[in-house]
Amino acid sequence: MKLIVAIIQPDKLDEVRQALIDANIGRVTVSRCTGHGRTQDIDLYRGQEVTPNLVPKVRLEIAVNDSFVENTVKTIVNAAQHLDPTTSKGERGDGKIIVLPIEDIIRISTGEHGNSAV
Amino acid sequence: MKLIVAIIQPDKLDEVRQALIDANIGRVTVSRCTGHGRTQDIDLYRGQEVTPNLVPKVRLEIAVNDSFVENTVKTIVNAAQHLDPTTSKGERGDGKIIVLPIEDIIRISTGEHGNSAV
Amino acid sequence: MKLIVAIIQPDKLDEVRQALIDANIGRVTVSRCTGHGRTQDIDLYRGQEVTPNLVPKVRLEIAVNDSFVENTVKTIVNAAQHLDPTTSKGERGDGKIIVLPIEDIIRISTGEHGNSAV
Amino acid sequence: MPRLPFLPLLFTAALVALGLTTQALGQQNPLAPLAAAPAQPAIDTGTTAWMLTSTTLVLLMIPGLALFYGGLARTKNVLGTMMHSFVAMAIIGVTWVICGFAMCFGRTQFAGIREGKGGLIGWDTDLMFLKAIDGTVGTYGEGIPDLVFAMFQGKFAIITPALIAGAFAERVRFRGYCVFIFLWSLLIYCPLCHIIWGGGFLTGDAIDFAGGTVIHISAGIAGLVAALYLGARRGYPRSAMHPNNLTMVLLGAGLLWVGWFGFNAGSSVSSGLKTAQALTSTQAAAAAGALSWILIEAIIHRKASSLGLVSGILAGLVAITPAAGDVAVPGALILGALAAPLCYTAVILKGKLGYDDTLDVFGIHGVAGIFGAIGLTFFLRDMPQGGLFGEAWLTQLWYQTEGVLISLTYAGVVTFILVVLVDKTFGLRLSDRDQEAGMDHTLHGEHGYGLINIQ
Amino acid sequence: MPRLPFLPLLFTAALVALGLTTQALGQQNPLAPLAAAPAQPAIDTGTTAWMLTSTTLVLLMIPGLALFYGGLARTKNVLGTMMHSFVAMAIIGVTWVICGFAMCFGRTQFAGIREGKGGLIGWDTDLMFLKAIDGTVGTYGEGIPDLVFAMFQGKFAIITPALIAGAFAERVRFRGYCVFIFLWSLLIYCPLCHIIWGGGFLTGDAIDFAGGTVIHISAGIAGLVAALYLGARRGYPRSAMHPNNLTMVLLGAGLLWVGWFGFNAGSSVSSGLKTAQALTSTQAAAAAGALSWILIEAIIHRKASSLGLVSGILAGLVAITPAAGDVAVPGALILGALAAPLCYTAVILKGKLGYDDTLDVFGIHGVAGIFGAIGLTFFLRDMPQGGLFGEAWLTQLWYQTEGVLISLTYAGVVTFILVVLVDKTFGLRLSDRDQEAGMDHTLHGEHGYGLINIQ
Amino acid sequence: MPRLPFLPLLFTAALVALGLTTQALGQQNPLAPLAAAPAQPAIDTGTTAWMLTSTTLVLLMIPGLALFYGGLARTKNVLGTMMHSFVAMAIIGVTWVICGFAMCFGRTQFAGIREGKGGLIGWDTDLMFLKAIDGTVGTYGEGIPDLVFAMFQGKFAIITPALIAGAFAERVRFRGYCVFIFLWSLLIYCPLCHIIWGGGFLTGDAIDFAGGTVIHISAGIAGLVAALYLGARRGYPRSAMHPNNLTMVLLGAGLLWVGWFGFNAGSSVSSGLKTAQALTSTQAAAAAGALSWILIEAIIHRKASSLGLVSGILAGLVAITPAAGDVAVPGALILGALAAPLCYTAVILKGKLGYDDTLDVFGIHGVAGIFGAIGLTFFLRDMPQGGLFGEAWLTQLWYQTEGVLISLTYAGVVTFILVVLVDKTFGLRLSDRDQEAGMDHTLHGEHGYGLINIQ
Ligand SMILES: Nc1ncnc2c1ncn2[C@@H]1O[C@H](COP(=O)(O)OP(=O)(O)O)[C@@H](O)[C@H]1O
Ligand SMILES: Nc1ncnc2c1ncn2[C@@H]1O[C@H](COP(=O)(O)OP(=O)(O)O)[C@@H](O)[C@H]1O
Ligand SMILES: Nc1ncnc2c1ncn2[C@@H]1O[C@H](COP(=O)(O)OP(=O)(O)O)[C@@H](O)[C@H]1O
Repeated sequence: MKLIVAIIQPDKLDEVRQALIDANIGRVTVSRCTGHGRTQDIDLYRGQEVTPNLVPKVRLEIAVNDSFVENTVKTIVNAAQHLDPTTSKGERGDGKIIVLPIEDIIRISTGEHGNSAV
Repeated sequence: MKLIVAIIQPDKLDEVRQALIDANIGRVTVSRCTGHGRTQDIDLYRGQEVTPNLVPKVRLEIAVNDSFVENTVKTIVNAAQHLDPTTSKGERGDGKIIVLPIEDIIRISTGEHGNSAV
Repeated sequence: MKLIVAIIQPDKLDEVRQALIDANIGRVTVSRCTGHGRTQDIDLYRGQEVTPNLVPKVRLEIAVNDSFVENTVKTIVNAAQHLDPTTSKGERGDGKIIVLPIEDIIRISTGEHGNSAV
Repeated sequence: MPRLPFLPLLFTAALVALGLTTQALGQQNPLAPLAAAPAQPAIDTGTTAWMLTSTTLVLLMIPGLALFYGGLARTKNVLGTMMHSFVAMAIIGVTWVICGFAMCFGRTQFAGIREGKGGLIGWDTDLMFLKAIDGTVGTYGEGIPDLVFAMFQGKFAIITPALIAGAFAERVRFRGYCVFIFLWSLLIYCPLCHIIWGGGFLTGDAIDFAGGTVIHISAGIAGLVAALYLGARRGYPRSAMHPNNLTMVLLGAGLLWVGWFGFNAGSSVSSGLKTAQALTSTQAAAAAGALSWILIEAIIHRKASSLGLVSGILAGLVAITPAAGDVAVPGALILGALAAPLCYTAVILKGKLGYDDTLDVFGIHGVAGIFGAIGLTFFLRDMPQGGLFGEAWLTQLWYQTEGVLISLTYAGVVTFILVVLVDKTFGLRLSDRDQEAGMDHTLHGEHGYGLINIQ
Repeated sequence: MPRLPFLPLLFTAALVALGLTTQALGQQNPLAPLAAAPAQPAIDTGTTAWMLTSTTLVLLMIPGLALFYGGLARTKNVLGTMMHSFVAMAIIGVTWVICGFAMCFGRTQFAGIREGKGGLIGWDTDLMFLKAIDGTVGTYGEGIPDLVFAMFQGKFAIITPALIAGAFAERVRFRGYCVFIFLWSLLIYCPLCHIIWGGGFLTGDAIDFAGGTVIHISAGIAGLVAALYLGARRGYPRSAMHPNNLTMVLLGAGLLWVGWFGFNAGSSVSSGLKTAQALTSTQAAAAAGALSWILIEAIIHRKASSLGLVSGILAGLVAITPAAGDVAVPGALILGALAAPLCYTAVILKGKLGYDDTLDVFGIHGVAGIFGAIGLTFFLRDMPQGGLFGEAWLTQLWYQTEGVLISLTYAGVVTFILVVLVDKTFGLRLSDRDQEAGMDHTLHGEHGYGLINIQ
Repeated sequence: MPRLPFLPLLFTAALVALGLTTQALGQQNPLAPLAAAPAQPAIDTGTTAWMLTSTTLVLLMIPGLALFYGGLARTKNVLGTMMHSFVAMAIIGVTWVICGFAMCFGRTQFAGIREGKGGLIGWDTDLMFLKAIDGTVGTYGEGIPDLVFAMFQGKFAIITPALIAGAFAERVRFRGYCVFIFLWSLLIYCPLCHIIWGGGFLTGDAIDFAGGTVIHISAGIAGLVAALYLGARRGYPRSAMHPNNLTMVLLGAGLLWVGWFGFNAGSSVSSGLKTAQALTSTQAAAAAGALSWILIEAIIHRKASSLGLVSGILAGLVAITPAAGDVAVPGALILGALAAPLCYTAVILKGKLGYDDTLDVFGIHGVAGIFGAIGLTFFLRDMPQGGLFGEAWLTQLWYQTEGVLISLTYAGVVTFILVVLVDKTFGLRLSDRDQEAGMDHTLHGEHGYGLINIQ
């Protein structure tokens, strides 16, 4: 089992979740975070342009069985890109996906664990 | 050493923390998150019932030495269940526990690392 | 590749980020959390002193290539300590650093993965 | 920003130029001398004091509305939504003194649609910049300086377009919105205001104590039309959209209630019995509306929501607005108590019909406004000769209905034209991508709550 | 929800029916003609203006109180706590016009407990729905329409039960609470109000300028009793419970201070010297209270908390309430400055005694109220014949004490009965599990701050 | 806390003692009898009503300012910043009634700097504790109790030091700040107020309708000086510092606008034509300021920020303050419209110069205040004999400039001395480490938003 941690742009949250549901990956945990990468996001402050040190992002955690990993990652990548038609690539700041190994998962309601609990 | 990540219902936070302390696992990191599983939690909006896509949850992170893992997990499961007397099970939405392997831990104050730093 | 999770005192965030940037580790994800360790932080409530059960902390996540791990950890430790001149140590509550193994990283914008995506 | 440094220099120039012009204009102001002249009617300091207070209270409704709407929007749109109310203060605040007042309360134009009745719009070049009334007293209300009346009315002109904004919240471009309310105020509000209050052809017939027809119905229908034309928000209704801050909504509702006292009681343009009666019925209707809404929710859902309570308050307040000074306590209680379920139904229906009147401007202001305007006839303090169902009464009922219909059709049609126009020219609907990113960031370059991020 | 679609149909029916009844009732209204009649006393527009303003200002205290209490609750209870204030507007707002006013200011009943003195409660069927005073002037205050007085007093009736809510915040069921304040207002507030202000047997004896005895003491003791009966919140005092939003608390305190000007200065039912004196002492006492509280904190903790500052403001305001018009600046400063340490001690003691008066309703309103009611005798502007410790003075001191004691015992006992009654029948205490989940979600199906979640 | 339990005991003692003293003092109060005497001028209930209302409205500006400043600070400093406004209510609220009023409006001292003109400061021992005016009427304004005037003026005295706080927000120690505003108010505000309004040597010459010179310019320059002396916040300008809650800022601005009506219109100390004119120009200037600011932003950044809008409102309001009653609508529009770009430039310049006037107190209040005080001469309703550029006009222009210069230099110099003094003795600048940790926690032992943590 793997834990897939994806950091994406807030405005893509809905799309990504929809895409995951369509790929029937229903369960996910979401949290706010602020990140620093190459993203630029300029704010106004009394007529001055301010570049915040940290930019709001959204963090998804999805625990999946190994067989699902590739598919999940692909789904997220596709949904989370702000596709730029010219270069068929996304934008800076679109985010990262980190895959971590899981040793065990337990479903609290039933106490069962392992793959079946994912 | 393992990192135990538990996603539980917000209303169980106090109980779980109490239980952990009783099992003298004092150190823990808590954060808000919103999750999607099988939970149902209906809101009212001007007389209409609304089912939010994401439900507020609380996320616990506990780094423990291997010997503690089992005990910690059991403690959380017991404390976090909304026990349903008929079936001695919890409810949907009670949450998940994910166990991750840790390579090293460092205590910032002293710089020491490894088991002693947990 | 490793995922370095650091829990630090909020007032040290700026310093730590500066230190990381100087050690050219630019990319980082930050989120709020509240923690419980040995920290003490007393509040006033209508003339009574109250000790909150959980203390606000900040959580940093940094994915780095193996070669960077040691350096990153050292940087954080140095920057995050509330150095006490007498004992050249930090204070309680200065926080923890947890190092997790990463299986893979994907950069969403390009889809590339592995070390180059960090 | 190269142009900035020069600004200071431009100033002295500007000042002198403008100073001279204003003075020049001032000269030929025919009424100016009056300002000093003692000839004019005496001032009633008491009435003036209450009208000044009312003006201030109605101004308080703007931030109130901003909080009410802002709190119901999603986090990423909270500022954009509040801006809709605040910018109305800026835009209409300026147009009103320049020409708005003249168009509402100037000499009536195009009279004679009906014999012995006024026309469609007012005008008086001297009233531009409120020049003619700068020093006069008692023209629009006994014993008060005319400027006070102008300012009091100005607040109404400001809040009306701001009300509309709720209908297409979270999906409108700021620039387009500004142009829209600017035109809407001149082309719709001013004529309606003149027709019903300012000496137009319905003045004196239709009872509209504090603006049910002029304000709430017109805003309600305008909102509905705009919402239908612009279509739903991205993701509506599939993904649930949560109010970002209900405490803000409650506070907003509180300020609205407070301000409404100025709104209704002030509309008596006096400080006496009528004022007291208006304030009393306002209080009674609001309370009754709130109570009946939460009772309905309690019956249907076994829960009473805070949003429900404040929606009930609003329904009650809107329903009593046209009736405030003319119905006694029982009537006020009934109007308020019945307005709530009516609006409640309207909101549910909206859900079923599936169009996206984001904050239920029509569902609440439109519906309650219509209900109040017509329902008031049943509870008039001074029943027309012949009582209920008497002839005079039926005429009154017709007048009311007429007022409602005119306001609905006129505001509806012209709004539609405006919306299309503005959307085609300046662009009104916000692109899906910008909707995703949120108005605050894309349109205003800000974030409402720095506090939820780390810095 | 099948019943909903039918609603509209029911309306016309309802309207007609109700319209007819109201009109019918209207007929036999003996005083109605007066409304028109010129016979009645002239209106003083100035006084009326100020009383209208005061009424509005006191209304502003309700959202103010909602913010104050709401901000001190925990995040999961913020709406539920605010609802306690808002729903009071709805419930008492309705009952007051129906019968509350009649019970407070109607002809006194059961007179003769004391020779030459009034009775226990007022009543006048004509005053139901404020019918008898719909058009009258000057009965309750010189030169003002009686309705204004009724509305001004109504706000007091609304805020008093809302104050109690703070004592058992975060652990009370909404339904039970609604029933409770409904009964409390009729069975406790109305009699007390009548006894001390409305012509009852203490009227004219005990000095209670703006409601120290009637409002703050009764609310304080009621809160204490209820808190003791319901017991502490789950987890109290073990787990620390943080105010969810202190900025809200500060704003609330600000609005309360502002509203209090209407509350105290308005109680002079005039717009003149007494009014000015009341406003002045209010201002002075509030400032003194705030200052002395933060000084104490500074001395003891080397820190001055914002909650401390606003608690001091409140303590000062409550203490001056019964005295407002009757003490000069020095007295006001002293009362305010001494009220703070007194309340401070009370709050600390509560902590030691370990009962859970959640937001210190007794600790602040009760204690400061009692202190003010009795302490004012030392600073009266017009000292009774014989000065301090003179005979007349002692009588006055006794009157004050008597008022306090009566209010304490009557409100205390009846409240206890009510709480038990309501708890047994409708249920007042919130189950532990629901407390864990939070009132907002379980009772109102809402969440205060959508913003802290992602959507 | 051992000393606490004893408090109650001390009370009775304290009360008796104090009671006796106050009474004793009361005896020798020469004017006290007047209180009763009918001899004195009649009260105009209307004017009194409006002045009472204005007083209340200006009080509302304090929470308004607290929200405005507080929302712009960072999350960790939100309470500390709000406290700066609230504690001013406490401190100046007390000092004002004790001696502040006497120093501003007492008999003028050190007269004769200019023949036939007043002096530098006022004094009247009888005015301490407002004793002499406790019962008098009409001394400071026709038909109003003198206490009302004293309270109205008191609010100005409270808000002025609170304004300064914005300049060194987020880096000042609470204790030092309290001492600073206490001294500032006595040593700077009182003299200036007396000189320009209270009978001092500029009274009658310089036009300062509602306090451009006395309040905004003095606060602006004081802020600048303090900011320069204290230096920038830690990390400024390197790390971006985000407003923690812009919705709070918008609400604050709304309340400020509302309160400003009392501020300006109240300054006419009447309820008539001047009042109406002042209110009108206030409304017009605020709207114009807001509009012109967002237009500039729209031109330069293709975006209009909400902070920009409210900054424009403020700029407009400040600019019109000295002119309110004396310029007509066109003048008001122009002053407001030009004030915005001027402040805009000032803010940009600050950025370039790199000093840290945290919330642009000088950039907005200082600059707009100066502009208004001088610019008003171009738009006077009653142009001095000879019109624009006439001799009389030039004298007036000189009077204005003189007022500005005196206020700038006097406030600037004395503030500098004060800041140094306080910083050396009590400590004014907050240590870097405490700045990192945040004022709320280190100075007040609190956190603004419990809601963003779990508990
Ligand atoms: N190495 C990393 N460690 C932690 N977080 C990262 C890392 N790289 C990227 N992120 C997160 O992803 C977000 C988007 O990063 P982005 O700018 O798209 O990365 P890149 O510049 O590699 O494309 C960043 O704001 C940050 O929160
Ligand atoms: N596979 C998963 N990956 C990430 N988060 C999960 C996963 N499964 C459950 N969760 C988190 O746990 C919360 C409770 O889930 P729950 O509905 O109890 O899971 P289940 O339906 O498996 O019992 C969810 O809201 C979600 O936040
Ligand atoms: N074993 C752990 N598991 C999870 N979080 C921890 C652990 N140890 C420390 N933390 C986090 O680090 C923060 C600071 O801890 P600290 O008191 O400095 O730890 P220590 O007492 O080991 O020095 C705590 O508030 C908590 O959030």
